[in-house]
Amino acid sequence: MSVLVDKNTRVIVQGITGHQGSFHAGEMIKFGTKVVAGVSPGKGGSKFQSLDVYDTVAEAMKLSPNATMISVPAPYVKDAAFEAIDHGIKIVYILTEHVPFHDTMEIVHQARRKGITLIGPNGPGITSPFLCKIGIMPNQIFKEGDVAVASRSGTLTYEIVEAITRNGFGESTVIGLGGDPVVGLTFIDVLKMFEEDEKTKKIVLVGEIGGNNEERAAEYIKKHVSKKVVAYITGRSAPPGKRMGHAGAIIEKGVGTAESKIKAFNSAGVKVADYPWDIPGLLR
Amino acid sequence: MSVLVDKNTRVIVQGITGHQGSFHAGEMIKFGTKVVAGVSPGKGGSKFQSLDVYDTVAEAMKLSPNATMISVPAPYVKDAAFEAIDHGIKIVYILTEHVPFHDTMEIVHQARRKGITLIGPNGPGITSPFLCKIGIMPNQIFKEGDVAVASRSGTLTYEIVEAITRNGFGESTVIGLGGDPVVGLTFIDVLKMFEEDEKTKKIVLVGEIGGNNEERAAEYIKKHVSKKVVAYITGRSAPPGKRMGHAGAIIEKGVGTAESKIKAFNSAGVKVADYPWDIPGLLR
Amino acid sequence: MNLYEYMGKEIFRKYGIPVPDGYVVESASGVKKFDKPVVIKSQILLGGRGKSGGIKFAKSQADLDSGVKELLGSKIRNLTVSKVLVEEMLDIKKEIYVSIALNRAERVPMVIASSSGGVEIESVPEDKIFKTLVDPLIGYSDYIGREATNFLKLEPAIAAQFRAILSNLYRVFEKEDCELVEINPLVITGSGKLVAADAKVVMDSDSMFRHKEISIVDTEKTPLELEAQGKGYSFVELDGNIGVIANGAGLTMATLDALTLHKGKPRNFLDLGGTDNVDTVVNAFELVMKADPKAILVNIFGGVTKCDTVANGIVAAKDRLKISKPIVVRLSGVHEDEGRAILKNDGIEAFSTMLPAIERVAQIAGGN
Amino acid sequence: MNLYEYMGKEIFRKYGIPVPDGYVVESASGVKKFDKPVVIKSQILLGGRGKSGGIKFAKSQADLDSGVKELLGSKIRNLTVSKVLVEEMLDIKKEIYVSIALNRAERVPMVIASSSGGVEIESVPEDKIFKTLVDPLIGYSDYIGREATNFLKLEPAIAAQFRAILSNLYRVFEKEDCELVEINPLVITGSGKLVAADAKVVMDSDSMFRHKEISIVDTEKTPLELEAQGKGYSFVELDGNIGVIANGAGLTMATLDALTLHKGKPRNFLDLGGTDNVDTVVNAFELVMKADPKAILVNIFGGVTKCDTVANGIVAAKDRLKISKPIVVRLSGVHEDEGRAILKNDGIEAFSTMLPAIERVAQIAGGN
Repeated sequence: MSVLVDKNTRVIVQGITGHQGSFHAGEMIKFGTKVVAGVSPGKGGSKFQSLDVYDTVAEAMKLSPNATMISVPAPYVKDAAFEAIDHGIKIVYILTEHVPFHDTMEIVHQARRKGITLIGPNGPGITSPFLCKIGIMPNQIFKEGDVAVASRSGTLTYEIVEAITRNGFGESTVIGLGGDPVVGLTFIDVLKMFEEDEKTKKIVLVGEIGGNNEERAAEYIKKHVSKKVVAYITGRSAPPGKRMGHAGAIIEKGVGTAESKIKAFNSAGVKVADYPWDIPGLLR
Repeated sequence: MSVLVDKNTRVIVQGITGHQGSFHAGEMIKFGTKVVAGVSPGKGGSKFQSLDVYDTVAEAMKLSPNATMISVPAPYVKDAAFEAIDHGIKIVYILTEHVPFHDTMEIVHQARRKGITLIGPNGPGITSPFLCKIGIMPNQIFKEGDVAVASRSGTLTYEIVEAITRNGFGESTVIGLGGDPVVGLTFIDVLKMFEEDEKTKKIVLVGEIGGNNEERAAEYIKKHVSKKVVAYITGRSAPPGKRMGHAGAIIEKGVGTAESKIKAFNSAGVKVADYPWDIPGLLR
Repeated sequence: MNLYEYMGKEIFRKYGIPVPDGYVVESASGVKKFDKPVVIKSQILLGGRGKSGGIKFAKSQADLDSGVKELLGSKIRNLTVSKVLVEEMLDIKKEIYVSIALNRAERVPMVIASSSGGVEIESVPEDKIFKTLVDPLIGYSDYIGREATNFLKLEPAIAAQFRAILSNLYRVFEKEDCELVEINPLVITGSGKLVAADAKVVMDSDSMFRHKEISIVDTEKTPLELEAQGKGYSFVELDGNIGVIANGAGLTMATLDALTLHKGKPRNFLDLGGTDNVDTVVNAFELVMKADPKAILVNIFGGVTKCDTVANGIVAAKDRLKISKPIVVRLSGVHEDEGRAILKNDGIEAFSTMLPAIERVAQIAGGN
Repeated sequence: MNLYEYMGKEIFRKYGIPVPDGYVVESASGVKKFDKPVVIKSQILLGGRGKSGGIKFAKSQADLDSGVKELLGSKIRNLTVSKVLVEEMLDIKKEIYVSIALNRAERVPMVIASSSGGVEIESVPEDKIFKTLVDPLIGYSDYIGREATNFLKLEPAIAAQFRAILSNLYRVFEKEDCELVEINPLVITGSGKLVAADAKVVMDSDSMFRHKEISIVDTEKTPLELEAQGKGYSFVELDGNIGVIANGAGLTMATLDALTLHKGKPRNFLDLGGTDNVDTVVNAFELVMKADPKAILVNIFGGVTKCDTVANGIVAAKDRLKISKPIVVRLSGVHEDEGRAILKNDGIEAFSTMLPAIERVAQIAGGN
């Protein structure tokens, strides 16, 4: 068992001939992901490794994909996402950063309307070792196990996953929500899945300043989550009004502070680590 | 039992202070319909009979309506429909004719997205004698019974319902789909409901030239409808390319002829009456 | 509502869809100096103008002058040509097809394209036609254009132009409330440009309140139909001899159908609508009388339209319009008895069901 | 990305939202002839300009000239005023509030309105605030305006103006890719007109590829932050003494947090991003060195960003930029061993975990 993706996940890569698309498609294949085709407008008929590259998702549908990684420049993301959604691809992961959030809003609501799971934009994707990886997480940090991780960051997630693995645990599924103010998945969405997933025994949430995703998750955990949840929140030292790298990581008018999130988690019985490297200790 | 509406249907009328809105609201109340409030922008605070009139649907929501009749001028229909849909009113009936079909397309798809049933535009509404009437069908033609009627026309429906009643039958639910090329309900939609409805034993479909709603219904009946279905199709004598009153009643490029519809129904075992007054005979 | 080709092309131009250089001429004096070969196209709302002689080619000033003169004022299948469009002759390498239409069954816009242009799309095999539905809550997405050009196997430079045109054509469809926008043929010229050689734009007549800039006389309608439209009636002229007035589009159609099955020949379709006004009835009679029927059938199922009002209207019409033709009436429903009494007083018998009324009027008009 | 008030008002004008008559002045010579009482408003991106002396009133030419002169070039909380907006003084009867903002939790636009304008909306009690969510697949519907004016209890003539403004404001929000559009106050004048007395427009900086006409220097950023932005780095200046270079926004923030918990004072946030380029590292060092830190911490978790590349970058930066300040490095992940060897060769010890690196650099910089 795993969340959202497994051995039956058949992935296409939209933008497979781009710098990022090709590199990460290769890494995904190494990880064991069933990448079945690439799509790159204007590059139809070419090859990526042994895979066919098509001009359109429509053509790639003959390979029965049920997931896509979108790695196209930000101005083209909305179109690529609608293309995937309209063809009924059930999991749409957007790697691209700097997607205008107005575009993302439309993608989010269209995906929801069509019963499609949107992951990202601007996150590292999803990994279920060693069933399937869609995204850019480094292959070598994973070990199969029972800890599920959901995070708003990229590299920080790897840091924490690596620490989890190094300390003798393993991961069931790791999901990066994305660092933008508008993304497809909330912590609540993934908590639901983690709670239902038989393989997952413990849950790690990696939050950051900005918005109230963590506060809402804390409320949800109180009522609906029976599994052990621990958390780490970054941005404690961030000044208000400044975007800390991620478009979504900003304290605005007192909303989205680390203090508020830590307090919310504590009140839900969720232990919050002071440092990333403290997470494995809290999992014991 | 009945279809879509019953004694628990609580109706508001958007446009209740208009000529049509007020007349038909009065008739609906006489029929026994639970009309709970009126909405007319700018007329908030006034009364219709004993009912309060509000400026907005938002205010009328305190009366827990679950259905609305929209009788506002065509340019304002889309806004009124979105207002009702966004407030979660489960049945939206649009009386107005001449609504631009681009507006109706949006209303249809937004209603579907939100799980709302759209009836009309440009149809006579829905009547379940004597539980609830939303729309403009004459009160005096009905008798409670087991015949369900779905029709693309108005007056012709009354003609047929009156004949059904006069011949000793009665009606479970009568639905007017509306005479526009784009409307909320198809024959298939209502056939599903009629097939499930315990009270309905026999079904009458009143079709007309234009589109392929009847042909699709015939296919559906073959596979999914166990109850007796009879039909009448109007427009046999209509010349191609001419709109016969209803915006939807037009034979275009050979599509939508009466012959095609009659043939389709016959092939599905549905007897098609030559004249409206033959319908009761076919029901025996 | 059909727009003339030149109006469609004006809209195309506004939305960035390439059309041939050209101008509209309404009288011989409007012809400009000849400077390159041109096509002279009659502006009428009919397919197959070419075959009917409505299109001429000019390779000289003399050709142009005489061509315009010949076409202006000529009749093509009963329609008088009052405008011609003079356009540069295109260097046609290939003709393709593209349109956007309402898909009634799915209640969404549908994009249609084919590499077989210049012929009716109905005559093209299904497997040569690209069709895709567009989500009306989302609108056009660029990938649709990529799918289309991929299907049509257009070379990259042409494909890019096609995608721009399709995207703009969708804007026309959406912003101008169209039922159909069709470019047939969309020409690939010798120099590799895509140009809309024709333009078929059909607007939703119910949307005219937001397109006040468009004013068109629908020449598919007869003068009497136009007059009726102006007075707010749904009215269609037919070629029989029985004038028909009924209420409700469905009931009116059913009346025509029943008449026809009884060997009666309806002269018209007229839907009185839902009315409670005597003058509405009188005006309807006025229209029908202009069609000079042998007899008139009035078929009313009273609801919002009260039978007594209609009866009063019939009496008033007979009187005001001095109608001597036989009038056969069927009244049923609200205020039926009152209506019947009013008519009886004026010597008109009113049936309460359709069949005898239809039999009677068919019999009266039968000697046609 | 915050727009100056005058830019916001230009946009408002374009979208049909009434704004006061006025003009922008960049030097004393730009002042026009005085003809009615005016307000002179410093164009800086800060709230509370009035309280900081950034707004002056003029009832004569002399007032106007001296006001402009005083404001231009003046400093308000560290920001230099380089432009002032001279605007007609409004006859204020009442001030109301309206805005549209992204609701992050629901991922939809939210309309906010209140009859208490001219103060921060956060200070208004919740029950005095109208809030409603807008469906991004549908956009604005007019009923939202009716609900708002109903809530605000505006009289009909004012309400109609408010609805038009709200509808246009939504168009600004949508078409101009805004995070926030706010009119506070929206003034009801003595003659019953609604006028946007202020304009706060915050655009999504990620949308700038489709708003090439907008060019603005974000004065909320320091000169060094602007330089970093131009070079493609996420960079924030802080007030400590430890320069920080890390990869990934989350990891960089976590590095700052951990430093702070260990009494270290970060001088900056710098996210190296995912890179495999030595120059990217060198340029990052150049930026950090301009902030003159006491020591530098490099914290890399290698993935796409390879540890050996970073190591080579550090060595190159030390050399090219002649860096003598202590550099503390943590390398983990892809090509960690190679990276450590490269650094060791240059006399730099690289830790493999965060904690010792943080302790070390905090200790080095501790004497601040």
